[in-house]
Amino acid sequence: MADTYLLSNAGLDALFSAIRADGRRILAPTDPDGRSELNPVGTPAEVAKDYLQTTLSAKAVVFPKVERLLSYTLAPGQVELADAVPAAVPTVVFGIRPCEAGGFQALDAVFNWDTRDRFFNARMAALAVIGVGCTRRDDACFCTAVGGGPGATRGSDLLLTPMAEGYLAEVLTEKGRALQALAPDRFQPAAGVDKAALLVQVPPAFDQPALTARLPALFDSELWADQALRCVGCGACAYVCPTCVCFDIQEEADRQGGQRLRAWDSCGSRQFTLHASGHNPRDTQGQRWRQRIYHKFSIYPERYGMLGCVGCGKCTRACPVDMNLQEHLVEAAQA
Amino acid sequence: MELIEKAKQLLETGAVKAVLGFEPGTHGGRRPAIVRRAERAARLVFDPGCAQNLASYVTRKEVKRLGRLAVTARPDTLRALLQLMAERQLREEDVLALAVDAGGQVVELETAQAMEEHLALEPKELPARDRELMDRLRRMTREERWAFWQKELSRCVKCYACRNSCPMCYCEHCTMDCNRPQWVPVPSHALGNLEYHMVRAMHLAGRCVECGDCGRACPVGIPVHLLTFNAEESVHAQFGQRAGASAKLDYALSTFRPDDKETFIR
Amino acid sequence: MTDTFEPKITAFVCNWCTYAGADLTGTSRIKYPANVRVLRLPCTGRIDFMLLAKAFARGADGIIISGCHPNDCHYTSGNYHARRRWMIYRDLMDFMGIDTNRITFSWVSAAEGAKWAELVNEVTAGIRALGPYAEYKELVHAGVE
Amino acid sequence: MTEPNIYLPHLMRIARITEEAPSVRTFRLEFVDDAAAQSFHFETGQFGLYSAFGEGESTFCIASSPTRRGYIECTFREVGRVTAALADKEVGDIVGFRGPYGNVFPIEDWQGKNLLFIAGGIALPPLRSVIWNCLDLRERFQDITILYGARTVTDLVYKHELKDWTDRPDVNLVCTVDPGGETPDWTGKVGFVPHILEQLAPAPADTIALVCGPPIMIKLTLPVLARLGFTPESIFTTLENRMKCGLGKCGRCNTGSSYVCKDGPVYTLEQLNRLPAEY
Repeated sequence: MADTYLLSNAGLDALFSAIRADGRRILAPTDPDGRSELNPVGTPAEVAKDYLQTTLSAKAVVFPKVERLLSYTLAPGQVELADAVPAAVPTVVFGIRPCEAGGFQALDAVFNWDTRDRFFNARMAALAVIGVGCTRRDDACFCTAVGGGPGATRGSDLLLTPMAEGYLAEVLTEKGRALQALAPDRFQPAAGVDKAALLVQVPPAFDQPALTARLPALFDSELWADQALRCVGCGACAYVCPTCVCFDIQEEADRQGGQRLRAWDSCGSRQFTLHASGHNPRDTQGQRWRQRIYHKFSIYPERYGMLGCVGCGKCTRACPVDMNLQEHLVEAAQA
Repeated sequence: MELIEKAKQLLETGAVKAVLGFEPGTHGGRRPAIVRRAERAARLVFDPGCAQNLASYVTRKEVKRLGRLAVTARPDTLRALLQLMAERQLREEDVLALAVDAGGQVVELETAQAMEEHLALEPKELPARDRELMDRLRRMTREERWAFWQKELSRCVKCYACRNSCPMCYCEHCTMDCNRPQWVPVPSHALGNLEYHMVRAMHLAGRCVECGDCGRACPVGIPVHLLTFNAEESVHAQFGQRAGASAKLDYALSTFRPDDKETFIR
Repeated sequence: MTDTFEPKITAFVCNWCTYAGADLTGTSRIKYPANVRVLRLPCTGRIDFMLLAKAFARGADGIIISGCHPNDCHYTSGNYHARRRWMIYRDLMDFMGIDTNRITFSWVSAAEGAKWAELVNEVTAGIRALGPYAEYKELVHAGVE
Repeated sequence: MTEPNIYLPHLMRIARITEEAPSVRTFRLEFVDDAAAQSFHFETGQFGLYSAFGEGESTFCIASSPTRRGYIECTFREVGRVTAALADKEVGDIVGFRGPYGNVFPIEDWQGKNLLFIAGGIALPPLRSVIWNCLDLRERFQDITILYGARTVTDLVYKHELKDWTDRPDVNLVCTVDPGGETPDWTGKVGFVPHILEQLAPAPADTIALVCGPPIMIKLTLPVLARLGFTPESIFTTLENRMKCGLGKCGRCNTGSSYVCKDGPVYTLEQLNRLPAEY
């Protein structure tokens, strides 16, 4: 069970100072020019006041959009390999929502399935997450349909729930306890606080277990092509998604040497599965859209015992043609 | 609503196989709707919130396959349809436009000529916000402009929402997807992003109808549309033609005049 | 540092006029700086704008594009097409903040060996004065974690 | 402290290059690092990612048999950026190799059975690994039949080995080329693989069929096997989907919930029948 405390606004100020004094950077939602994005901050005052979520997810902290896997130098008949070690900057991510915090587990499931991904793991080890529970939502949110909630603790090391003054603070993990230990006297005993009453209500939008159970039978349905007719096939949904883990490996080199880079990729793009021969197992946008849904709601549960979606709604907000995921899932659940 | 009636009638008579329009979306917004059955036409709306250029759908394989299309069109949509005809990507008989005339009436524009005439009443002007930012950028020193774009492009994740939303980006095999040679680096690092946006703007010079959908599509709010606007304005200023003005327009960069005037060649 | 700076200049030239002109510079024993690396293409019409971007990305501090004078193109109109392309591209580069002072366009005919030497001299001196194209070089490895 | 880098390839020196057919080559690769050579093990059916440094990685099966130690072989056709760069390599050059990845042909289970290999064109390499593996353990199996077809005589790969197999009394090799693909001195069959298979009419009892070829060949061959009485459990094939990691992470090789890089590339027809056709 989590240890629950009260953390005043001044206490949070002190915690920020202590984290920075501990040599860690703090990334938090800020709103430069009206955008909402994660940026380094020094104090809670720099954190955006009225944000719902950032546009991009926090996954970039542990799975950057471009990272080096290795490099090498070339000479005639010779190759000198140089291993790449990720620069894992000690980081605290503050203020992401419980949905997004839960996304790290979905990344972990793939990066560490059978073989362990050093790059992800090194960055993950250097990361602590201070989630902040939700006091409001929008139409894209559906966390409660996928096992989360506005106050869900999964993925957060420390979860803060905003109160009229200060926060209800739940210390959830070893990393959370280490954060607490940076400013121990700021965590005051809490008793009788009704956490649920502080949070926004999000009624479940659909019956996810039923949907997951239905998906195998829907594989050949026209539904996916119909839904995807509007889709323009860009990667916005995948790149803002806190759980989308698919990547590309690209080589960049000249005659003297080069590097092998890992970059975000998207199952929505035609090239993703295109064979050199020209054959493409997922040749239409409908097939690619289906893959996106099935990966998250069928393959993930089957292979990793969890969902590949946290219901944050970022994809819906980022989509240039409003491919509202929740709506499409509801439609599938009723198909 | 008049548009709904028109859409129903077009679908019922079989005059078109689908109507490209708008429907209410998330957060009270408007989103593209591809209506194939008359009974589904009731959800169509057409108001100032309907910002997208639906011409981007008419070249998509899955939409083309449906048959003749009616496209709910704002002026930029008409320009894009005409430009697609000029580039032999769209046949006049495969599309009709549903536009709103000065009196607020929905009109069917069945020919390129009708579209051209409709457009002649609507002078092309950039939205004030874009105009201001363009002017501000041009007043900057070169170094400031570099810093501006480097900061903006550093957010690019190469999701290609800008490309895929563009009515003129219809190529089956985009330069970005070409790897022999690898013209533009795939990853969205600084060089990859700069080169991508440079190529995109150059490939749209003389073809951009200045609808701004690329900028609207960008999930991280990069004003990428200003790059293609600039290229298009450069074509207009120097060669006196505008993309989308007519269904019979030579591509500015595959033609020339012996007396083209420049100021920099030595 | 700048006094030891030797600019790297990439010249994209057409086969029929400027390349022959540069050749004439050599056979006429006219000296010009060795900073320029000449890349011969069939025609200025073939010089894709991406080649310029690639030259900067590979470390060029300056670029020369040169071909046949108007009306003298071996392929009739390649240079006219190229001229249009550069008129647009130069505007775009400037709008993106790329230093157009580092790119020189010229017409050099097969008979203009002296003009070629003069051009290379001036461009080399100009780029030397501008210094290395640090902004662009910094870009090359930026954004990889 | 840090974990090993699973994306780091072994360096391999090209020991031999065999020109098999137009734009098809076989590389024999030896580990540059002796320790890596010593600890390296694979089983037949597995694949790897081969690097042409400067261009990237490409996925091919290991075409040699695990019974032949000290090297691995791969056979590839020049079709894209990486394979073109590999094709430019010469003996002594260095390439990269990551692997072995994927599952294996369960040859342990096939003791005492007849083996029927059916391959088309450039898809012989994955079966060649099994063929040599089984020939090196010849006494464990009953009849071994190989039906191999290509468009033309020049397109047949492993020509010297086809000759070996022809000469061996314990192998029944049937080669065929598509009509029009024969040369005047061609002594093999002329006709498409499914037709020749029909003529050959191998008995299904105690027989394992291994089928590898272009999609159209597989599509037309499977019904013939079914007509002959082969059960879906007795028919094996290998899938090749586009891959970047080979480790079940990059997300593109799956067909349904089955990842070709982890659960494959070897599948029985019975398994494939339960998967969506995303290959």
